[in-house]
Amino acid sequence: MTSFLLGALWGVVGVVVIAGGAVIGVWWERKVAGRIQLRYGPQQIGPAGSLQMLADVPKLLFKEDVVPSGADKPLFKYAPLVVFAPVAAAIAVIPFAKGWAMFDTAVGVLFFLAVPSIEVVAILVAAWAQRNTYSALGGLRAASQMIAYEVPRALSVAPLVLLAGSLRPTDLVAAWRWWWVPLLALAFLIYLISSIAEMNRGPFDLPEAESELVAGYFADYSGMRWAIFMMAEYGAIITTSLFAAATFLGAGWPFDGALGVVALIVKAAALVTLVMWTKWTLPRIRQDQLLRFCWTVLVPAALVQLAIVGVVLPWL
Amino acid sequence: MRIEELRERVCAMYPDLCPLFSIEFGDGTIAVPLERIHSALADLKDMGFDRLGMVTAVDRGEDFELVYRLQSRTLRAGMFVKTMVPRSDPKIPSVCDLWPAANWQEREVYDLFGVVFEGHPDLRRILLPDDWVGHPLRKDYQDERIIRRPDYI
Amino acid sequence: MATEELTLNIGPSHPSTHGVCRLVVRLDGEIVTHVEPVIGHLHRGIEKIAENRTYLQVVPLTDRLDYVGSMYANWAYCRAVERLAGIRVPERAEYIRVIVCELQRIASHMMGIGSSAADTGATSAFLYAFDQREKVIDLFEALCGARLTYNYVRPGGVAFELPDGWIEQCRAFIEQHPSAMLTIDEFFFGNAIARVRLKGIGVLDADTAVAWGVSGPAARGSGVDWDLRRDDPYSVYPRFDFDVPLGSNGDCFDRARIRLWECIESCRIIEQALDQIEPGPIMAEGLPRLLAPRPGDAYDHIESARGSLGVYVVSDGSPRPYRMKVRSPAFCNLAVLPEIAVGYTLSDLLVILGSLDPVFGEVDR
Amino acid sequence: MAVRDERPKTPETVSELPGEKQGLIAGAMSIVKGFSITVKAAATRPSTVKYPKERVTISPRWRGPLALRGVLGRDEIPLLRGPSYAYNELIDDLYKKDRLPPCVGNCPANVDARGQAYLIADNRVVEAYELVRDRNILPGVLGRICHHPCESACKRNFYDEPIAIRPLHRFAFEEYRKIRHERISPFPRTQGKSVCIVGSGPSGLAAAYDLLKLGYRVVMYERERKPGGALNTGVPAYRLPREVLYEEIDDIVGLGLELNTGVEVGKDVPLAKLMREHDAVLLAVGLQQSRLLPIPGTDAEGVVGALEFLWSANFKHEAGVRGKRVLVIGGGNVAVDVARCALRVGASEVKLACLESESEMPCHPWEIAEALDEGVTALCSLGPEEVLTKHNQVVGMRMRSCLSVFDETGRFAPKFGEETTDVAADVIVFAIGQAPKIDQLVAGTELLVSGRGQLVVDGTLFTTSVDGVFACGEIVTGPGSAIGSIATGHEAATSIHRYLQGLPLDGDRVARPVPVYPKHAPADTRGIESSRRRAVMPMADPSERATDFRQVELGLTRQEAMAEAMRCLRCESEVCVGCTFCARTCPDYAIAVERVDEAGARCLTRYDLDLTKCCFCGLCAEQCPTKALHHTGQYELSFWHRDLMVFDKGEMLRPPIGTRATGRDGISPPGCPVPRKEEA
Repeated sequence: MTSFLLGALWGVVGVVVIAGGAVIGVWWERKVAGRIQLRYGPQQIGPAGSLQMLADVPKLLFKEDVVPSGADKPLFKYAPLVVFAPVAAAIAVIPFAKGWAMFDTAVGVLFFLAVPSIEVVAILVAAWAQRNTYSALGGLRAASQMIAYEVPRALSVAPLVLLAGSLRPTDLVAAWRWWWVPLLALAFLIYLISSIAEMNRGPFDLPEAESELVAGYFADYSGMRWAIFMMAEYGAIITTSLFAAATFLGAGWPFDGALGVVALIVKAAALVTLVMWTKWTLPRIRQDQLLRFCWTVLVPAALVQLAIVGVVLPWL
Repeated sequence: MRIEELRERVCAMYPDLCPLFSIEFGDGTIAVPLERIHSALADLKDMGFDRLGMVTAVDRGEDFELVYRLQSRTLRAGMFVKTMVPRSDPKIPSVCDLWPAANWQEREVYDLFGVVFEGHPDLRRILLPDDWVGHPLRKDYQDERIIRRPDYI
Repeated sequence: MATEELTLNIGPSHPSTHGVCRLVVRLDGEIVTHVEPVIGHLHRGIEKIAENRTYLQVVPLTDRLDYVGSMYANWAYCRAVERLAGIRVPERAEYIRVIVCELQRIASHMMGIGSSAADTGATSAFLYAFDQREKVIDLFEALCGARLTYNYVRPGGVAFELPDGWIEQCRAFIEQHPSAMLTIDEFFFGNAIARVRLKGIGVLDADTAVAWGVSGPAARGSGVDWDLRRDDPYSVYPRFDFDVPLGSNGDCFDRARIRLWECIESCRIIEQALDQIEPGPIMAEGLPRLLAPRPGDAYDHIESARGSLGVYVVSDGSPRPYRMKVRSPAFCNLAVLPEIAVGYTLSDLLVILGSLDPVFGEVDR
Repeated sequence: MAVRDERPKTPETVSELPGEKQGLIAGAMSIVKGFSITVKAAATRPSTVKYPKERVTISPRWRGPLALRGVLGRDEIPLLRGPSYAYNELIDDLYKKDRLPPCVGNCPANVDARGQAYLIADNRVVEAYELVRDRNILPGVLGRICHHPCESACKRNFYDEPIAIRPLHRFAFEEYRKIRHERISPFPRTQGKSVCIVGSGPSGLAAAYDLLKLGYRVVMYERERKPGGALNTGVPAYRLPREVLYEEIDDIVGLGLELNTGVEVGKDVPLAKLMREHDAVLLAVGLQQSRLLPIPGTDAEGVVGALEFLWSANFKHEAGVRGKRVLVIGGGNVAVDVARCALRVGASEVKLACLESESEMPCHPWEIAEALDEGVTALCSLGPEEVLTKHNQVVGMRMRSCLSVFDETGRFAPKFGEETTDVAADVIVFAIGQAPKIDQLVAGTELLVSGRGQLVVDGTLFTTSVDGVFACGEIVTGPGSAIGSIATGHEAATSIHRYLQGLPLDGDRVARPVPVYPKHAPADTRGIESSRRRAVMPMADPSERATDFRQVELGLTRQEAMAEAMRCLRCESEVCVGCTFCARTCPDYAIAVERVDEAGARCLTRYDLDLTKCCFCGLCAEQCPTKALHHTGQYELSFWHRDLMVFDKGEMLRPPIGTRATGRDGISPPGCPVPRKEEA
């Protein structure tokens, strides 16, 4: 019973962290994009526009909840929640400090790779529910893309597991040494690229390519339901970055304790910024090119990385 | 190419149409009878007028004046070919076979003037909705939604 | 497995149709098997309205044709009317027209490059281009008080004298513009992703381009060496030294990148024009308020940012044109879309459409 | 220039980038390069503005929604009034502000024709007359003979036909004439000094009026028995009935002028004596002598000068040409006057020969047109070669064809051809210019006279070589118009005033601005409503009028004159007159204007601007003759109700600092750029 209550508590904390992170993330992305594009970004509300989202959230909350008449109503209404839930769940296994995660499980890494992938089902459901050609195309694109990029993503984490000898994220943090960074640079890069593709961010944002598919799989969503999609997207960025910061970049290293958590968050924030920066720097790739890139470049490269780690492992 | 040269070459090709070649506002214009318009345009294309600049019509009351603007890259010249199409039976052969560019242009003339281009692959309205009644650029076009302009200038 | 073609209706309200174009597309998976542009959603009957307006009142209407390059439509129309009415335009006015129209070419091409970039998802390149466009628009605002529909070139000359300090501002702009263009070149056209998105897409060969009446950068991208400024020189263009950039593959990459080099060439022309311009009148003398040219018809064309823009005006001697026809380059260029878009993917279709750079105000008139 | 060398060279083909490589590594490098560019961009200052802090400035030519500055019936137009010594400043000030009406600017004396039309339309005709008389001392006379440069500059030329300013002068005089005795009382003499004016022509009278107004004693001497100078002796009576002239001069006498006629200064009274008696002397003697050409035969019987001919025609109605063939040499206005007079004194045939071609003739086109109507034949492009005589009696003239009159720089340099023609004539009148004759006048004084018999005068200050002696009129300017002479009279009066007050003559004095106005092509009057047309001056029938000296122009009726005055656009007054040209110019018919045209109660009843239709082309404000209609700096045009987008008269007249578009009447929203002061 206590564990259930604790789990519920951590669940609430996780959702709050993700939602709050998404709010800050949206503001930060707008600032980053603004500066890249010779603009200021939000600047009117609060210092440097930082309270902009406080104004946006009520607006989204009070917006009319439009459901297209042709839509499959139950699916349409609940798909956003199913999109958001796995992302929020993924934060549970992230080792924020040495030996501590909300849900410290022995198969944490597997959990982190597998649970967010449920999102693809939700996206397909959302795309289907709208009865809209654009969203259908977007959903199909999303499905093919997310499933394809699961492979390099998993492969890129495998060297970590090899090195640490455990699937428990806290073990990964404990086993981390600084020379992992140069050794696993390629894996880190592959992880980053495939994660970006996984969460449908630019340059791999084909499912929602606004210039082709208007908004892809959430074309007909508006108001808070739409905001949940956005929150899921930003949540994915945050969990991915936190996971990468914790495992590839040594969590709180070189600090311990509370300072270590701060260091972890700073590293994660830097990664989040990098993800955003990538989106605003690069053009969007085409679907066939995207998949070709996955199978001909990323997967072989991940295998090469795995082989390298496998080769050097006996000498460590 | 200067217009006089152009005139000579056109006249050599069509001695009988030579008097109908006029030079006005710096452009050579040849008026061709309706029945010969397609062959004349084909000959001019062979002469080097590789671009069909525009096809349009002017409502001249009893007739529609069809205006073809040809442009040549090799001759470095442009010229007009004009022909009269009777309003009562506005039919003219299409030149889509010579220049595909005529496709949309002729559709536009059909849409706005109601001139039928025979042999056009896809003669439908282009700018106006398919269910539009009338051809607006005809001078006698009436529509109650037209706002009368004031008479004064 | 039984498959079925998917009919997708793109537009008329769609972020990438560059206006209100509707494309009826049949898709086999993501491959386009058939595309039919349905135009006319922005048809305002400008040619019909012009028949009921005086010659001067038509000028603001021409602004609304190609709203990304209003100066061109102004100028083409004014040239036709001047030809018809026998008006001689003062030299200073001709220089000002060349300067504003070359600036307009830059502004319009920034839109063209920017939309090519935005179609491929490179939003930042789009905004870098728009930053340059903004500077041109600011120059136009100082010149005539409007940012989009200028109504600046008038039959007989131009509406306003250059304001004080404008020439210096203009010089400052063309000083920095080529380097900004090279940055975009490196940033967008040099980018590997943009290259795989643009290269070999929507190939238009030279013969098709000529036969379909394609003109402007779209034709020059296919290697059709035809630029009215050089090949049918008008105004004071023969006095300037400039190159006409050409492509060789006729794909989206060439069509988009040719615009970038045309902007750099435009800077060259503007610089020469600013050096050569001399004080003088900007309006032909003794123009009546109501022009009433003698009966007849006149056609004139200029090289707009989209191709050869012609205006055909017929007068019956009254103060209102009897007929005005705009030979719009975007209309002719768009007609070739079904020829070049089939066989590419849906993503490419919109890139191809964007590389033709249609402006639907001009297509639909 | 270094920059030019650095300019990138256009490649042969744009398909390839320089140094381009294929492959994964090159692709990755290009992406890294992309990052470096975005990092650099993020580090530079954004090109947008921080909105509330760095306010957006709007260009002065911004085309915002329209507003009116003033409106008929509510706002008065400024009347151009001022003492003559400050008048130039007033005009110059208006000119610099671009608010000088073209009729005023183009008039040599800057007569306020706009104010005249305003007052006449308001049924204040006598006030109008007095306003005009301030700058144009003889409105009744000039209303008949002036060459009206005002009308040629009138902005109405651009729209349809110019305002009949000159006939309005005449009409105002006719109205004034009825009550003129009530309106005349001598100016109080406030200055102890006296001025003597020699000559009672228009320039002398203008100076006299100014000086009387300033409180000086003015004594005038005239050689002829009647005053008026060239107006009296030279202008044919069919154009100017003498009683008009005498009446107007009587008025000036009534204002305090001491006029001595029949006294020839230099003969009856020596100039030196006048110079001693008076504090200042003004010579306004004009040109007395016709020029002849140095060609053979000019001493023969039958060769006459224009002035002599006109004098005898005017006063004797007989010039010895009855039944004879008259050839007039010259293409100016005097030549046309001579030709028309010759018809009236009985010449059987009148020919006019001039060097210039028909289009270049220096006379006013309407004059030659009237003359041709009456039966004068014009021979153009012919230069006089020799007077053919028989027994010292003129029988004709040999003329040589003239190819061009002016050289490229516009100087007078006639080129003659080979061809000659003989024109038969019994009397030849030379009307090729006049010359001063002042040797008798200046005898016994120290006044300097140039070698060509001309008085040495400063052309801007009108001083002569002797302190206290001034000159004005045609003696300074050469042959010219009456209104030009009047203008010099005002200037000379200013000089005299400053001289007598001990002020420096030039100093802070402002020269009269000479604006250049665009020449308008004759407007296409087809399709113009008759109410917009200019009042037609009734004319005597050409065949009848050519026989006597009755007036040719018959004058406007009261109704016509009022209607004509209402046509005035009150240019540059910034008060909308409801001329409707904005509504007519609008391509979208967004403007509706209505006005009431009743004398004394003229007002604009409606001015609606429909912003839903407005396309912001700016054509209406561009052509607004009064500059009342202007753009505002507003750009945030959002309304909470569609009906608010129709601006009525009250809205149009509101100070344009925040329209109701902003939602708060009259108050700019925070951060809204405030229009510049002069715009507001």
